[in-house]
Amino acid sequence: MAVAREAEPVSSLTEIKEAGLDREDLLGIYRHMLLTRGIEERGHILYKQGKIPGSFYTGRGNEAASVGIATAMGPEDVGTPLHRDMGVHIVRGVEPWRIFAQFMGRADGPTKGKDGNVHMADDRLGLIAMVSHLPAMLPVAVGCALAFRIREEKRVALTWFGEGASARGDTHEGMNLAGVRRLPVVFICDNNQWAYSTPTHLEYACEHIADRAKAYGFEGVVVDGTDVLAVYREAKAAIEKARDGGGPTLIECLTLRMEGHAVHDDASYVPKEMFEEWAKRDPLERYRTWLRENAEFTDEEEDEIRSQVKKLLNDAVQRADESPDPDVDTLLDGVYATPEDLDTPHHK
Amino acid sequence: MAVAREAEPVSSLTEIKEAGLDREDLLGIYRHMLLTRGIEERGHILYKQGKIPGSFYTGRGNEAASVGIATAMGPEDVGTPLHRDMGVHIVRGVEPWRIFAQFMGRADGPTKGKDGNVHMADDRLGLIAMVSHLPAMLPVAVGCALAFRIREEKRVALTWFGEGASARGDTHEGMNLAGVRRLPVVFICDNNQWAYSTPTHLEYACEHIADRAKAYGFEGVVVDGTDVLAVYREAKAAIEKARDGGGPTLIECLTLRMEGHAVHDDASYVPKEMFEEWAKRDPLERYRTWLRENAEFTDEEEDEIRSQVKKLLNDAVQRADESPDPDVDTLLDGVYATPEDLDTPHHK
Amino acid sequence: MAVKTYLQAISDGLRSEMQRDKRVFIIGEDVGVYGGAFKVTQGFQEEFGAWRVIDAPLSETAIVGGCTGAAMMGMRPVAEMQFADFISCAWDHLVTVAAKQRYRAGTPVPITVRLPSGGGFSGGPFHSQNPESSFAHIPGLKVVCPATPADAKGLLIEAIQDPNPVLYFEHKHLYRRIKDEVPEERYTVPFGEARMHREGDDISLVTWGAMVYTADEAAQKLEGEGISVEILDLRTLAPWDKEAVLRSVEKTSKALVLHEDTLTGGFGAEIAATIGEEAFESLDAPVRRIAAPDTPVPFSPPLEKAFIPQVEDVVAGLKELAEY
Amino acid sequence: MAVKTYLQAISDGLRSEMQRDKRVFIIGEDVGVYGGAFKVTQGFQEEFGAWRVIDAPLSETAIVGGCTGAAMMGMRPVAEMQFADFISCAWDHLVTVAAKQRYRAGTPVPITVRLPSGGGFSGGPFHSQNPESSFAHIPGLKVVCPATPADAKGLLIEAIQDPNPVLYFEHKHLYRRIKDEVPEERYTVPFGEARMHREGDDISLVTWGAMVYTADEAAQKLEGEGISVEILDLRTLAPWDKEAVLRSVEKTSKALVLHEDTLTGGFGAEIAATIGEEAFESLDAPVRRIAAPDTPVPFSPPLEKAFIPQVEDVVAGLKELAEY
Ligand SMILES: Cc1ncc(C[n+]2csc(CCOP(=O)(O)OP(=O)(O)O)c2C)c(N)n1
Ligand SMILES: Cc1ncc(C[n+]2csc(CCOP(=O)(O)OP(=O)(O)O)c2C)c(N)n1
Ligand SMILES: [Mg+2]
Ligand SMILES: [Mg+2]
Repeated sequence: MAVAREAEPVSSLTEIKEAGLDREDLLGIYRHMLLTRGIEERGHILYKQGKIPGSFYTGRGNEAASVGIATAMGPEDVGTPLHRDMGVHIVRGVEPWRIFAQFMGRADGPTKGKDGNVHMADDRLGLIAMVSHLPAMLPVAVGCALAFRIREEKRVALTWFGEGASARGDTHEGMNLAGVRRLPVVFICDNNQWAYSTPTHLEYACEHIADRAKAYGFEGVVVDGTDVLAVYREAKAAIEKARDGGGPTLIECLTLRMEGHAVHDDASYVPKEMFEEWAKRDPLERYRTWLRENAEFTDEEEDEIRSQVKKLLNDAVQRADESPDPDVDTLLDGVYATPEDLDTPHHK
Repeated sequence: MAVAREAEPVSSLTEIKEAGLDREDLLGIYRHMLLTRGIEERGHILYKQGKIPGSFYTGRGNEAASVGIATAMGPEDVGTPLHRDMGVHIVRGVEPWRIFAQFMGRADGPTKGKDGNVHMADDRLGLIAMVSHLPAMLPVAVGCALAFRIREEKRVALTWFGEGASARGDTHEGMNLAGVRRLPVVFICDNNQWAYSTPTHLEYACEHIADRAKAYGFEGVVVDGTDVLAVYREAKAAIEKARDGGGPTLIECLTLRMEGHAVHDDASYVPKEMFEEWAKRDPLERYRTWLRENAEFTDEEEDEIRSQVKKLLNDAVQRADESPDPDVDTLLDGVYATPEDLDTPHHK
Repeated sequence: MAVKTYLQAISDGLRSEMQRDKRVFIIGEDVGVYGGAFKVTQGFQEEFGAWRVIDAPLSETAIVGGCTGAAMMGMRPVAEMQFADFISCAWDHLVTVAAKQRYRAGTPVPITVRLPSGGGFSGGPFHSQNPESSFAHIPGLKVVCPATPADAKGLLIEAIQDPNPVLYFEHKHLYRRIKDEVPEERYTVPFGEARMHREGDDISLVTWGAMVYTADEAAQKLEGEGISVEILDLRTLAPWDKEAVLRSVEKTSKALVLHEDTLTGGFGAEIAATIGEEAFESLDAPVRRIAAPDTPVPFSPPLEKAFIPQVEDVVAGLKELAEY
Repeated sequence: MAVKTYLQAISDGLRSEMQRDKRVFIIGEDVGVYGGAFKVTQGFQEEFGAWRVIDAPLSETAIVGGCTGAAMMGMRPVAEMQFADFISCAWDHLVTVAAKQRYRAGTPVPITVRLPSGGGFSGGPFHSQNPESSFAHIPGLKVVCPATPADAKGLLIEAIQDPNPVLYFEHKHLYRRIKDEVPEERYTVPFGEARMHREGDDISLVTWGAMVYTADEAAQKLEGEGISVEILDLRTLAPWDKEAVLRSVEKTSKALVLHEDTLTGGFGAEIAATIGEEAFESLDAPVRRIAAPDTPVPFSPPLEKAFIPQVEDVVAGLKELAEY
């Protein structure tokens, strides 16, 4: 017995125009999804080349969800994306070469080699760098929303968590505070059906994670996370509701994690048929088909976007590789902030 | 829109007999409730006499809930009662003089002066001593249930938490694990409408705490916590369900905390009318009336119980007061357990 | 200058910062209508409204995590733990997010967590602890332990304006017992500068918090016996004033470190180890540590008295050193 | 005797205890079907079933709190943290419940928490930490940090049979790198007894975990220069073998304490302070501490190398001491 609403797919160009996207936006979304996947594919190659230290995680299969949500964010909104949400960084405009530099632990990565992987963010783009501990950024995002509420700003905080992380107390405390105070925050569950090797029925015992929204006094919605436009439409509605004082929403994006937990994991515990089934719903392919069927997407347009993205990635990898390792003298830098660090518009 | 079932009151002697209580049990319940209240009233006096160090908490208004639940427990079941649940200790059979000794920090209190208040339990009676941190004992109880499940024992763990403590991550993690693994545990929310000075709408934003059970894949029920027999019946059903492999239940006992948070608190933040309204539903008075109307409870019987309880309390206070302060040489004792500590049937 | 209790000084400092700086807000359990378990924020909600004096759900993780997010958005949150002991429920957010975000990602987290700590009134194992040592070990956190009303105010204001996460331990046993002059105007006390509580020549006694008064009594007792004790009140543990300590030890050539937290792995070990390492040639005696024994804090008054270092214990330790 | 990796020794020890004692079970994230992030429990679920090798939800609090309850009911739970870093999420349950229940209420809590810890492979700030010092400060907990395969097995079995909560830190960098002889039969290594890793006359080097090997390399280098270093591998921090350390220092009259955790307030301070206090008259030089600097663990290889104490750092520290 599901409690949360289950979202319908977007049927037509008209519908999505009403939700706020014109044709250029639609092509932009395609470009962002392609870039998201491309960055992670290149990352994988770099990893195999021994250029990425440590481990390496991707969000393959989650491109529609991450790009769809981020596209719905307003310029002043903030977010705390996780390790499957590269698309959020892309949509918010981080330069790809900086991401590769981050992967490689170089001085020009957003964390300057202090942290790795997608443990990064550019706060000038309204993003906050994740920590490993899941989902510690969720209460942090609730705190951002609290600040907006105190200052009566019309801004919204977005925060992501996996269906595995839904089991942690942080999820509960954050959602509960947000519900009690009707804070402008949107919770996004990246439900990719696996938490490392753990299947959903060992992580939660209700039908949908989104069903839990009711326990906190707000609405939940389940959306097909391979359908970028449906994700966009639901996110847009939830964000604007929050902006207008309507309180939080929990959006659950259903996908499948199309690779192992990280690069070392062959995911042999995932039934083959599951991969096969979800491969048919590849978010890029699916969106490409939609564009062709509903928005007269041409071969020429597609080729152009593809070659732009390819060039961008080639240049980015090269530029990142030219970035030096961080100077060892920076080891001790920045443990504590200085008053000048607060010299930003935020902190006046 | 409530999700949880709302329990009806118990209508007749026949009904409660079917639920497993004969007339003698019914009088025993009355006696236990009287004793519970009496201990806390005496404690209050001792506190005013300067005989109780630190602070002092009572569960006035919660006697029906605590006694009703504990009466439904089987001899091999275990529980982690909290600071409003004196009735659980009483029903399980702790000697009152030991409780007074505990309050006074004496050597014969169950914690031998190492801890105070109702931070105590006699584990031979199947109870585990609470810590202050709320509701840390909830995941502990889930762990007890896990042990029962692993060993395939037909035992049940019961655990209490306030509606304030429902906001903590421990509540969530514990319930989630119990739901996922269908463990034999019954969760009891002592919803006394205040968490110190904080009203319910600042602690949670759903209608009933019991509604949350659905989020964990099991059932919730709201029961009038001033009605000892309804509480008993619901607890009995939930415990036997758990014992039979039916998984957890969340029982929410609605009451009002009839005094301040602790002895220093005059509860001036609670509207007077609220106290007045709930005073009319005093659990003892209510049960006494039920016994008179449904079980031919006589003046003589009542007098006898009252005088027994009075004598018991008088003796208990005196005996406790004769208990010495702990020897200062015990300060360093018992930080670490020794192998002999595990020399119990449990640990073979 | 007005004489104020330690508690009033904290309250005044907080109120004046909230009046001066709209970014400052307070969040905690029962801080609003009730004015806080110890009444530090009494009357604040009337003055500042329910969105700047926020009654939180019973959720230490949401409180500290929420403050972290609000701080990143430009606020200056002050979280109140009902008792310092409950900060264990927000340990992860402090050590994982707040402490590391600046180093990892360049994001400052200017939050203050107020922590009513310490024993002496039968609070038992969960209402008496002094968990400052645990936090002083975590790079990225600052740890403050005022002993006097004037420092309580000045250090609180400094904590709020500091661009980092600051754990502000206010000792409950000083709340109403300690009164002293407190300037009316706004001022700050810098972190990392010990306060010379009492000058002396024979032994350096390094301490903080409520133990400053225990140390003082012990020093007074020994005065008659011709033993002159210098007392340094560290005031902050992270950062701590190594220079002042070493300077004092170089003068006296003997040192005793005293704290109310338990001994093994307590912050006194860091101080003693540092003295041993950096003032080795000046030392005429081993650096002594006096602290609570390695047990939880017991409830019963005689046990608690035996647990918390007493004046006699300090006197004995100092005498031993003097005779060394 | 069979030669085994450190990881295999842990796995063997755990398996044999589970075979011997039905009360032992393991719970953690991905320990079942997957065999654990590091494959310590590979094949266990097939052998022992899904109720003794339990794939837990992503819930460190429920895992540790749950183990506490199961232990009280007579089980011998072994919790696996996926990385030691995530134990911060269960800090409260360890320090509040497990550590204090015996003292307060007389209830033993025989649980073992396995903690894959340590850096050296670009794990970054959250997959490289050595949080043992934080726990060694908490009365009621025991803390174990094996360095050799034989100790890894013997200390794990001892941890499981110990009637107290034990934090068992297994160093990830030793998992597959370190191989040595491990007895086939069941045996235990007692807590609180240091292992003499290398005898020497000039300087006592006290350390544990992966740093034992760094220390060893440094000692070998100095051998040629005529400096004889004695290396004590503490093996357990709580309890720690004070007597062995003092005995060694009395012989050598110089001491260096080395650890991978950060310096300030690290457990090295406790050891240095104790040596300074109790072996004062034997010391011919200040007790030196070498540890990671007070920062989070950086990700990039050159930064991480600069962070973790290296052989050269130890060589330099030892030389300084030798020349003192
Ligand atoms: C508190 C915590 N415990 C353990 C881990 C180790 N870990 C990293 S990712 C992961 C699985 C996460 O699953 P889910 O939340 O579903 O996110 P997904 O990786 O599937 O996107 C685990 C257990 C962690 N990051 N944080
Ligand atoms: C983790 C934690 N934070 C704060 C407290 C302080 N505290 C003690 S009782 C209480 C209110 C509890 O409310 P509720 O859970 O409703 O239980 P009640 O006292 O009303 O029975 C608070 C905040 C605590 N005990 N534990
Ligand atoms: Mg997942
Ligand atoms: Mg309540």
